[in-house]
Amino acid sequence: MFGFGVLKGMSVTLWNFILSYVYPKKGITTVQYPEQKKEVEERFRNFPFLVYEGAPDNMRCVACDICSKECPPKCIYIIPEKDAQGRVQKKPATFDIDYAICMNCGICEEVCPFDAIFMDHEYELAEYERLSSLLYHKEDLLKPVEHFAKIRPTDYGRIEATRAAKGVKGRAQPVAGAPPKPAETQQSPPATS
Amino acid sequence: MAIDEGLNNELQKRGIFVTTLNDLYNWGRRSSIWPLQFGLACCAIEMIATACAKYDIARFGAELFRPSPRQADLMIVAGTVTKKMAPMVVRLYNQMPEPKYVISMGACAISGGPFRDGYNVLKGIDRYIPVDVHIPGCPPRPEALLDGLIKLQKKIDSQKIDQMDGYREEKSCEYPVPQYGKKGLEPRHNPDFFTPRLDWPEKNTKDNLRMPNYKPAPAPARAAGSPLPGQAATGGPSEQGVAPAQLAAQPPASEQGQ
Amino acid sequence: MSDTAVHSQEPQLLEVSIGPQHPSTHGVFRMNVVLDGETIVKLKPVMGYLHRNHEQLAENMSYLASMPYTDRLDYICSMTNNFAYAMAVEKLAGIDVPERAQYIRVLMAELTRLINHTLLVGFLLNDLGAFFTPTLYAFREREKILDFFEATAGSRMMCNYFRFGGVKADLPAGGMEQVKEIVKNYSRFLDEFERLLTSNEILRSRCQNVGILSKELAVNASITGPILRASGVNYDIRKVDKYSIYDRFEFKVPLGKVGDVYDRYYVRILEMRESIKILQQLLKQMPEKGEILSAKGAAAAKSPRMWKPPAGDAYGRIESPKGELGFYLVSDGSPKPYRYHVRPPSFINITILEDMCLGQKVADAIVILGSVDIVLGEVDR
Amino acid sequence: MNVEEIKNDLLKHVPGLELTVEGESFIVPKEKLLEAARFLKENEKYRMDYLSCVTGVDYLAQAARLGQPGQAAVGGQSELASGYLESVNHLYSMEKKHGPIVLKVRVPRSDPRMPSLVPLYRGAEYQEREAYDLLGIIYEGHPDLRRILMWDEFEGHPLRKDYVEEDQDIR
Amino acid sequence: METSESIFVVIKKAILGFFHGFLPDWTVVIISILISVTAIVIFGPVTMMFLTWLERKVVGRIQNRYGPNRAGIFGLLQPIADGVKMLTKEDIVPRAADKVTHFLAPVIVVIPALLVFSVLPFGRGMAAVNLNVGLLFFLAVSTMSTIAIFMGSWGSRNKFSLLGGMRAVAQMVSYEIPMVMSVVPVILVTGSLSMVSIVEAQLGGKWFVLTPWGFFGAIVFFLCGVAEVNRTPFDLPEGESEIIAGFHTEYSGMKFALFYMAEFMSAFAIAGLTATLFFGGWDGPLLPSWLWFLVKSYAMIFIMIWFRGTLPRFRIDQLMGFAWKLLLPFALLNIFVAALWQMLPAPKNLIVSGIAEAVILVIVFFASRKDSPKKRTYVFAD
Repeated sequence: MFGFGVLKGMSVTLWNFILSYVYPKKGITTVQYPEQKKEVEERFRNFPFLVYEGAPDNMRCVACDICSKECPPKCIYIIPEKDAQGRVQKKPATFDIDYAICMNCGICEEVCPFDAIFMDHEYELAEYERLSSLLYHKEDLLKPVEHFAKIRPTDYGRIEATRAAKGVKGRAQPVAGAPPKPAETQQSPPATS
Repeated sequence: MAIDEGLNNELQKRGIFVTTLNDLYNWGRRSSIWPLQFGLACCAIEMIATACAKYDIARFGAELFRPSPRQADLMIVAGTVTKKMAPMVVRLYNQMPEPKYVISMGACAISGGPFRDGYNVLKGIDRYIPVDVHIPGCPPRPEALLDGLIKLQKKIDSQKIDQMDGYREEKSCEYPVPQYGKKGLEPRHNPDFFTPRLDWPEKNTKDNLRMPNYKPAPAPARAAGSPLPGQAATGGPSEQGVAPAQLAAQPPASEQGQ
Repeated sequence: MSDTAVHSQEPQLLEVSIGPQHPSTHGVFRMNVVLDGETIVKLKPVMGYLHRNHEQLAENMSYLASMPYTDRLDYICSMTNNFAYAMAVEKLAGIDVPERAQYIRVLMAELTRLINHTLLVGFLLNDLGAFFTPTLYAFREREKILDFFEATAGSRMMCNYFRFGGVKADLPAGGMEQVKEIVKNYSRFLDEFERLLTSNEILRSRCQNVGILSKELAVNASITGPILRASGVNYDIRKVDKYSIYDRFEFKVPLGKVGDVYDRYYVRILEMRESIKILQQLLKQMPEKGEILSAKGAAAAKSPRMWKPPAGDAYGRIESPKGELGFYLVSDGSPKPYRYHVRPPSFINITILEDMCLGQKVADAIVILGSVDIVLGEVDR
Repeated sequence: MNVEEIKNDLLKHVPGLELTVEGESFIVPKEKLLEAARFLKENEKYRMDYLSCVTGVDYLAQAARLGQPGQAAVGGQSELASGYLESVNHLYSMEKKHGPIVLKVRVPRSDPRMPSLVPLYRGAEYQEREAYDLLGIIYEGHPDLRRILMWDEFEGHPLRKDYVEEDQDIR
Repeated sequence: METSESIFVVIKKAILGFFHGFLPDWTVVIISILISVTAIVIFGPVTMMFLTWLERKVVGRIQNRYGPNRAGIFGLLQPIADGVKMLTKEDIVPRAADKVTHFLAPVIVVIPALLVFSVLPFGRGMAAVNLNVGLLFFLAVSTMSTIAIFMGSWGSRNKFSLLGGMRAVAQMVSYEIPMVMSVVPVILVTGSLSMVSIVEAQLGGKWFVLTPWGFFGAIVFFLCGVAEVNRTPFDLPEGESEIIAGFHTEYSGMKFALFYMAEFMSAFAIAGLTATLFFGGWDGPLLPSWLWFLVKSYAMIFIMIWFRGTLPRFRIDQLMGFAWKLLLPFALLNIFVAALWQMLPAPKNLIVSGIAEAVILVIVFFASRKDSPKKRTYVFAD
């Protein structure tokens, strides 16, 4: 029961202790959170946000309700806008996502045929109160396309390429009949370098 | 007897450090929060990752995870609180000494999250115990937990010793422990401080979402023998739930509260 | 002895509930233990504190919608859960998987095995009393692999990366270099871990001849995974079923002799070394370019809630780091599975927890539970 | 290991067994389940010593009348037509490392009693308790048939297709 | 250089001189006692605070991370923050608890921890009380904490703390004997129980640890000291991973802080005693005497913290086996070697006692071979 194994084990911890002072780059792996922030990977998905081009009014979402039906925990709620005669418009009047329920799975981004909803990188969303402050309404969700281009350049490049290929202008109606192939799940060419 | 900022800065320039007793207490409680070693599910792994080398909760003085509730002053509810576990969570909360705080970490602890439509999942822990900070995410990143901890520290800083619940005699800090009932917990939530949100419109309730045989609260009793909604689906692809067009006509339960 | 009431029968027996909140029950798992002094007389596990009705939810959602839920089954190895579920649905619907996607799947599965075994050793030492140091070394290595998962799948722990017929997206630009870096450094980390632990006398005396599991009882109690192999039974589903492309890699299956806690610990270290061998061969054989989602797979992913697999039932199983993880699906032709059942390895591996713990000390019961490696998300589903 | 070969062996060795084959699996009457399983376990050729997975499935009346999804309609037993509970057992062999033999046992919903496989396979103990807890299949001969996942005072079996959920407030 | 050597002694004399002028003699004696007492009562908790900070920083650095560094520069104000927080915590007494013992336990556990400081020779002429039976006093008083821990565990009526209490009693009693046995060679060589004379016997670099019997005696003594103080790898009484928090499961707020303080103060006392007995107390070349004592004690403390960061915990029966079957016989044989060393003249005694020590090591190694764990081999099937 002699302590040679114990001594070998202790040499490992001593080596780590010395390493943390002598060669901190390798010895210390801490990212001091509030001051230094590890920049998030490009494909990281936290919570969804809606995309608009130019003015917040000109949003890509057409209230087709596909994402609300596909969402596994059912945390998206859309009421389409109605004009004077009560005809349903291609724009959501209310678009709520309950961030307290969303499971960050990214399925809404995959199935959206109009590239209107994407997953954000913002993660500092802790709140003191739950029922109202974690229910994000349309105004809180809307973010410009530039934001999406900034946080996810390669995905933005690929989606713009497919949109240009299909000739989809900002607010163009989808071609009648065949809904355009959703961007995400189509045969995505191998990631451009 | 707060000290106004200008005077305070002036004195600090001259090296005189003036503080009220209240600030000293708050500083003490803020910079040495000992969380309870209490993890429920996936968020617990992310909580342990926060206590590890890369995100290091020890910098905030909070790395001593106390196994016994008597010595802990922060309960991080990390994971899904099921109905079978809810009484234990409330009993643990009662056992903690008084200036205690609760962080509900992750979608499951806040609102039942992705599992909230189950028969055994509690729709959020703030039904039974008061929660200070909610951290959304499933699971929230370790940085999000640290951000939540910083916000809790700000909340502690703003507290006043005499107004805090913990130190007032008359406020008993014993929260009633729910009992196991036939189909769920009795009482379903603690009416003193929790009122379920009813403004979320009927559309997204469990009735038309998925559970074929969910009996909504006010709905009239279903006529006996009529086919259960779920069962008509063996034929064509009649997708479960109510088509959007049909729903748009029916006004939502109450105007979407702004 | 009912679960809720805890009362002592004979005067000198001490009835203790090592309850849902306990530093080393790896989550909300409870053991009602009857002690005579320090030795255990009776031990009844109580589960269900994390029963999140995964199966009822899955039976009311489309097939793809329950893919993110499988991440939360065994929340330490989310990729292997996706792998098992994707394989079960592919067997049900007859979807083929292209070449490069198979390689990516095996790459992810083996990286997850590394994470799971490293974390297990860390938590086992935590139960033995080492003040978090091995766990923190394990998490330090895990962070490197999680960065790679975050870069490819989008989330650290809940990857939701597999689709029926392939994977969601290809590796990112710097993905291959990241994997090479991880694989290169991992064997050096394992040497450091072994130097810290394997020859440590206290660990040896605490783990040897504790919680011995005989071969016959292990097979009869349907134990699978490293625990079975530590008892000497050569049964590794990667070798038995040869699913996916595991037959293209040659690797060994380490077997123990005695079947106690020390064998289970060391068999997992050897399995990690085998996984590194697989990863090295995989990095050499992997095709540079190729499609990652087969044609039928893309059709299924186009609009998940309309996609209907043919009626019938199928049982797909893989060798997850904890044992045999299987999915039994019954489809009645509608977009929702008629019956969705998970065969979790941890749930069945604790059937004989009592047999292993009888006569041991309280401290040993905690260590045996740690060596059985249960994760409550999978036990209670 | 094709289905026909197993069927003939079973019919030969287990007296008085009427066996119907559905796709890859065998429908075994509940009286003969233990004998069939013992034969498969002890027979030299099969050595099925590993019971991998026990699943309870609930087929409601409509599903039963139209035949189990994907299989022939259940004409014959009339009392089964009013919906039945099924227990699916996947048997493997660890010794000979060969594939699954699937035994299915069906019992009417009115009388969900079924022999338990625990005397042969210890591994079935928790899975049968779970099938009892969530689906209400009563396994006779099970040493300790209690609820495993739900609390004891819970009533009803949640995974049954006609289980009525208690109304819960929404958020 | 001389003044820094005995700075504290000079201060005390100055204070006494000041009071001597207008107070009668007997009050001056009381004042000198008061000065020593206040010095110790201040030094005790301050070392405790510094040790909690040191432990969290060192264990943090072992685990490749910074320790607490936000509560003041380098986190130095962290212990003060802990103290302030503990003061403001609610003090819970469980309903079923035995009120008196529950209340008395933390008080009684701190008394021996402070009493023990009175005997430690902090520097030349700086031992508070130069008892001629100092060592015996130290060992006798330090066993009192066993009673306090058992009172705490019994008083709080909690199953886990009861288990912890049982373990504490068994462990401390069975580690007291090898500890005393390993100290006997030091007394045999110096011929006196007084701590100051033990240190004087080692002055001039002739530390006992350099002798063969001293080196292994120091190891045995240090291991028993760590077990006495319930620190890893012997921290069974408050084994977190098994029995929640052991004997102080039911203690919250200031009572828990007292337990915490007693543990760290007795840890420092054991480290100080090891430094005194085997590493030559305040003897050292350049630095002032009291600084040498602190350096050596903190070296011992670092080893204790290093243990805590690395080693897993013993099981209760292995703990007993280790004490009775390995440490005790070894300590007894060590006394013979010390006697040999003492009898023979200078050059020969080192060689002879060295050989004797080697023989003893071989005997004990083969004696404990039976129950020491074996290496394992593994089969690779495909």
